[in-house]
Amino acid sequence: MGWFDNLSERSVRSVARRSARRSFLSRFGFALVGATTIPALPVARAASARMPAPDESGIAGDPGNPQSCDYWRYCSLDGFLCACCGGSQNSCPPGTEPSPVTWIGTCRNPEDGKDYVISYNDCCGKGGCGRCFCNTNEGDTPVHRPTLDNDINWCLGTKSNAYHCSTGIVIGVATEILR
Amino acid sequence: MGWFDNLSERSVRSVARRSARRSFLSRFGFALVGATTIPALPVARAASARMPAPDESGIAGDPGNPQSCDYWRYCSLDGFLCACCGGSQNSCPPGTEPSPVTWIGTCRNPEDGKDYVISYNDCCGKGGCGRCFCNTNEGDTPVHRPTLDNDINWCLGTKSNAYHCSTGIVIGVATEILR
Amino acid sequence: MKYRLGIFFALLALGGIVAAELEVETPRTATLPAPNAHWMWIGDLNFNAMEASKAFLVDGDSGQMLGMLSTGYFFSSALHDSQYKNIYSPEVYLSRGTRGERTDIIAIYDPKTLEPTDEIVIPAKHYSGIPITAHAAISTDDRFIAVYNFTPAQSISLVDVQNRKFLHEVETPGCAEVFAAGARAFNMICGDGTMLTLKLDDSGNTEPVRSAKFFDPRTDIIDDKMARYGDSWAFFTKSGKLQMIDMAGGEPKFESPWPLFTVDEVADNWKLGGYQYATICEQTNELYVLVHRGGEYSHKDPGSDVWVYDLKAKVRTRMISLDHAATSIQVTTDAKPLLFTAHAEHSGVHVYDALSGVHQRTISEIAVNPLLFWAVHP
Amino acid sequence: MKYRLGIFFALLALGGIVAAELEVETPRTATLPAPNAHWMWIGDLNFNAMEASKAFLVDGDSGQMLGMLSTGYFFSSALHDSQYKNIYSPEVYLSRGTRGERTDIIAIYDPKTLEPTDEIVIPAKHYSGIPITAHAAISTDDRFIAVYNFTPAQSISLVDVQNRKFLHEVETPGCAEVFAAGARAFNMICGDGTMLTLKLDDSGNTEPVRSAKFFDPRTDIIDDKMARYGDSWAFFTKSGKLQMIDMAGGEPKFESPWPLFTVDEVADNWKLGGYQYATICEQTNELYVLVHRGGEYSHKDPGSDVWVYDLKAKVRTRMISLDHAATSIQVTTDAKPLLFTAHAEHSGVHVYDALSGVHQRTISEIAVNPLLFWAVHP
Repeated sequence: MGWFDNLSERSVRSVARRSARRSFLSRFGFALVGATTIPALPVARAASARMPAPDESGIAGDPGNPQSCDYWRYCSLDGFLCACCGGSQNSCPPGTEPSPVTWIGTCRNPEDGKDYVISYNDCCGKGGCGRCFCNTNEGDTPVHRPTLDNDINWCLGTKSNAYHCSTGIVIGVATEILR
Repeated sequence: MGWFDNLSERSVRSVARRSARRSFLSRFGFALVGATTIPALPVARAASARMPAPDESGIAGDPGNPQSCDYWRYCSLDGFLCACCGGSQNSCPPGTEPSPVTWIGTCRNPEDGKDYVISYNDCCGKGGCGRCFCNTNEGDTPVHRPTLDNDINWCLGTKSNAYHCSTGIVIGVATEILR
Repeated sequence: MKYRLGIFFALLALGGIVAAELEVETPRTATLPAPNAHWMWIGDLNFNAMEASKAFLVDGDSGQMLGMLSTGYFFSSALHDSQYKNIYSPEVYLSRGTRGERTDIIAIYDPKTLEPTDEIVIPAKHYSGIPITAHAAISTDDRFIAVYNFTPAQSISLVDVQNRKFLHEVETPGCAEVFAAGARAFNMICGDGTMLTLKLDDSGNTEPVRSAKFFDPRTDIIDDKMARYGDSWAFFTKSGKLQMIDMAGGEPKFESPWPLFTVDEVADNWKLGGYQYATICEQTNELYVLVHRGGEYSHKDPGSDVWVYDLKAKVRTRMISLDHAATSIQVTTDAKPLLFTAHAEHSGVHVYDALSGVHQRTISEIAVNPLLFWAVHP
Repeated sequence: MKYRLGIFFALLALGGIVAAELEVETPRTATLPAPNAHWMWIGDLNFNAMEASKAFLVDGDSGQMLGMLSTGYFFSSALHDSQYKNIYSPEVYLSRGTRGERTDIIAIYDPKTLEPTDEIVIPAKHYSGIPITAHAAISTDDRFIAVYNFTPAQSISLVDVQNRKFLHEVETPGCAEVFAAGARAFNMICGDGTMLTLKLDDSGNTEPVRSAKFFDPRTDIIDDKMARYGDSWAFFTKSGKLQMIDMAGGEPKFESPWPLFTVDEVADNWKLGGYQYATICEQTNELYVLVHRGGEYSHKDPGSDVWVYDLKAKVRTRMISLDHAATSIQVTTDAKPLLFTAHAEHSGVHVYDALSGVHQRTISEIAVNPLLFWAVHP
């Protein structure tokens, strides 16, 4: 699920931000596959076990505030942030069901500099949460290219079609920017 | 149907306005029955036949703008004004059904100085109109005195229970202020 | 490849921390921790879109939203049993949203998962209107639920909670709202100034009994806002008197009313007002009321202040000037209570330390039209 | 009595007019006058409360709201037949609002009374998402409606309008959206850069035909926003080229794309953007597009300007600087067209003289999230 941009200034800011990043990417190319072989260290796992504060991801190497639209995983999101609704960046709020099919985006983790494939699983079965609306749209495509389209209500294959909020789930390191 | 006050200043203004009026009423009493025998003149009827402008009632002797919460008939209203929704002060918007049971209020027509009994028929069968929310509450009573309670959804006895907007319909001259 | 490793080690150097790759995740659904007394529910009327009523659960200490229920058309509030094992939510649905066949249910939710676990269909007559606390009640022994109906004929739908079924309807002409306290009984306020008592046997059968007249609806009417105080309920008259009613034995015992406002305050136009203007903390025996200065029919106006009364001594002990005007207030049930406030026209709720009156935090974007609170009694 | 007459005559003297008593009224329901080309529909997504989708009808000349439809869950837009005799509204309902059994229908409304007159149940697969014009289409001869399904399997539900029944589903893997024009046919855009044509016989049977590839989805993808132009449709590429497609014969005929932006304008980051950024007035052969300056993924950003192109000469003729930033625009179909604009995050619509570009009026409080317009073709 995704929706519209509530920050007119965002577009102005993003011109600068994305231009910088594009040139970086075009220099180095998009493939970062080799890096996937470096294992996650125990410290990362230990950190994720405790209850994270609202303004942190609770995962080592995963910087930022999951209740903020600026959190790196949300680069192609369009909807209410589940982290503001009783869930987290990777879990649905109580009583809602994650959609088994999703749209995906490719977002850069500013801490390790890697591009990750993010699955924006919608959480389904209640009305709209109404909090932390976020609309970023990097890589968002039209309805006829659905896999990367954040305008679709992805509450599909769930008990209920009703959209509540969106998560951003790490499903791998990007081997290329998806289009 | 009725709802809450969107003007905090209203209460301040109404202290003054109502105090003045109360002393007037207590001097002369509430009964204005005698006046009912004076017949409506043809000029009034002719005027009501043409299409009224949005800012006028279209009825002679009925001053004010039915799209404004200040219109005299709306003294005990609480809801969306049907006059802003495709209806008028006394008709429901297309596709909605007037409730056969209503709450009533007693409002003074500033032109003839008479107190009229106003029936606030809700219009039913569509979702909320969302325009011209108005909340005046003169004479509004608790849920256990329903006849004068504008908090109740009066879409009762209609095909659908859904509230769309409220009208203010003249049903007679008041013989006393209703409580 | 050279470039890529270069970036990687550059980042390692730059960040000074481990740049381990993030683990692959799978989506899951959160459940709630054990409830505590600083959790609060608030209903969203969403007046523009009443098909989409909601209830939000928030934590007053962390300021976080914990979860939400979708509660159908023009919802008032939900009930829960004394152990907070089940949430019972009277909900109305139309088969085509705003038209078609109407179905009234009591939806049952698990308070830990917020999943709907069951529903009980009841007569399609439930009160519909601006949310009131007394639109339904659960008996103190968790055995029965009574739902107030208005068609405009007035009646009660009785539900057997244990067997999860609708039992029967009791006609209650002239009487409205419904309260539970004490014995297995429900009380209602009648427009003529009396109270109606419905004592239930094990099958939910009842012979309603009328009380003597305890208020005059023409001179100083009892309002439809009230606050529970153990086996009693505090009611309020239009002029600002507190009428405590003890319902421990089923039938009401009317205590002597006493004024919340001095003569000077009345002259100065101080009034009770809002959609939920009274709340009682049983641990501290304190009544909190939302007050404002306004005219005769300003009873829905937002309040600027909360005045606090010692219910034992019947005196005002504190006056809290609110940072944000409010139409609804609620205190939590513990010894260090929080005071929640909301303004029905503004999204978000505010949390105050109830004892000091100091504003603690604002929980923003909670409900389009936050209207009625109900406390969690864990 | 003396006092009363005194007041009465005092008022007569004071007002200088006849103080006849108002007549007793009875409530009634308004119907609409004959439609005109300056009427406009706008859908309300109400993102916070999508169970409560609505469609508002407004009069661009008077600035009045004329009426409303309630249109279920996450509605896109309604269709009407060529004579504006019936409104066909694809709607989705869940038996418990946001849960329970899903039922998809085409609701049929009388455009004069706005009453629901009938409904056709269709497979519960209709596209759900941010409103798009091409979620459904009615054939030019008013005989069939095609509804785009996404489950995520892609298909079309075909409805026989004349007999008011669902016929059958056609699988359309890889193809989305649906357009009607010309012959009794529907076209869809496929993600691989081709178009799919469904020509229907009298029973609604069809053998879908794929076109050659007409765009490259990786280099300059065709967008899902478009504008009808008689038997043709104007489509737009991400880089800002106009791709006109003639569908008069059923299968698409692809005209040569031409750029809407100069090289300098592209360098200056001018882009198409919004939820409904293109609209064509057939009487004046003018294309209106909503533009803004923004980054690569600013395609949903509001537009500050509307640029007008002569479709015959393929040149820009006018540039309108909007008084209010907009995410959707629509021109009326007549020779003196009005330009309607809306911003999906702000209630209300704005009306401009399309030829002069001068702001005429604002119609406030129309929709919580006004998102898609559809013009009345009377």
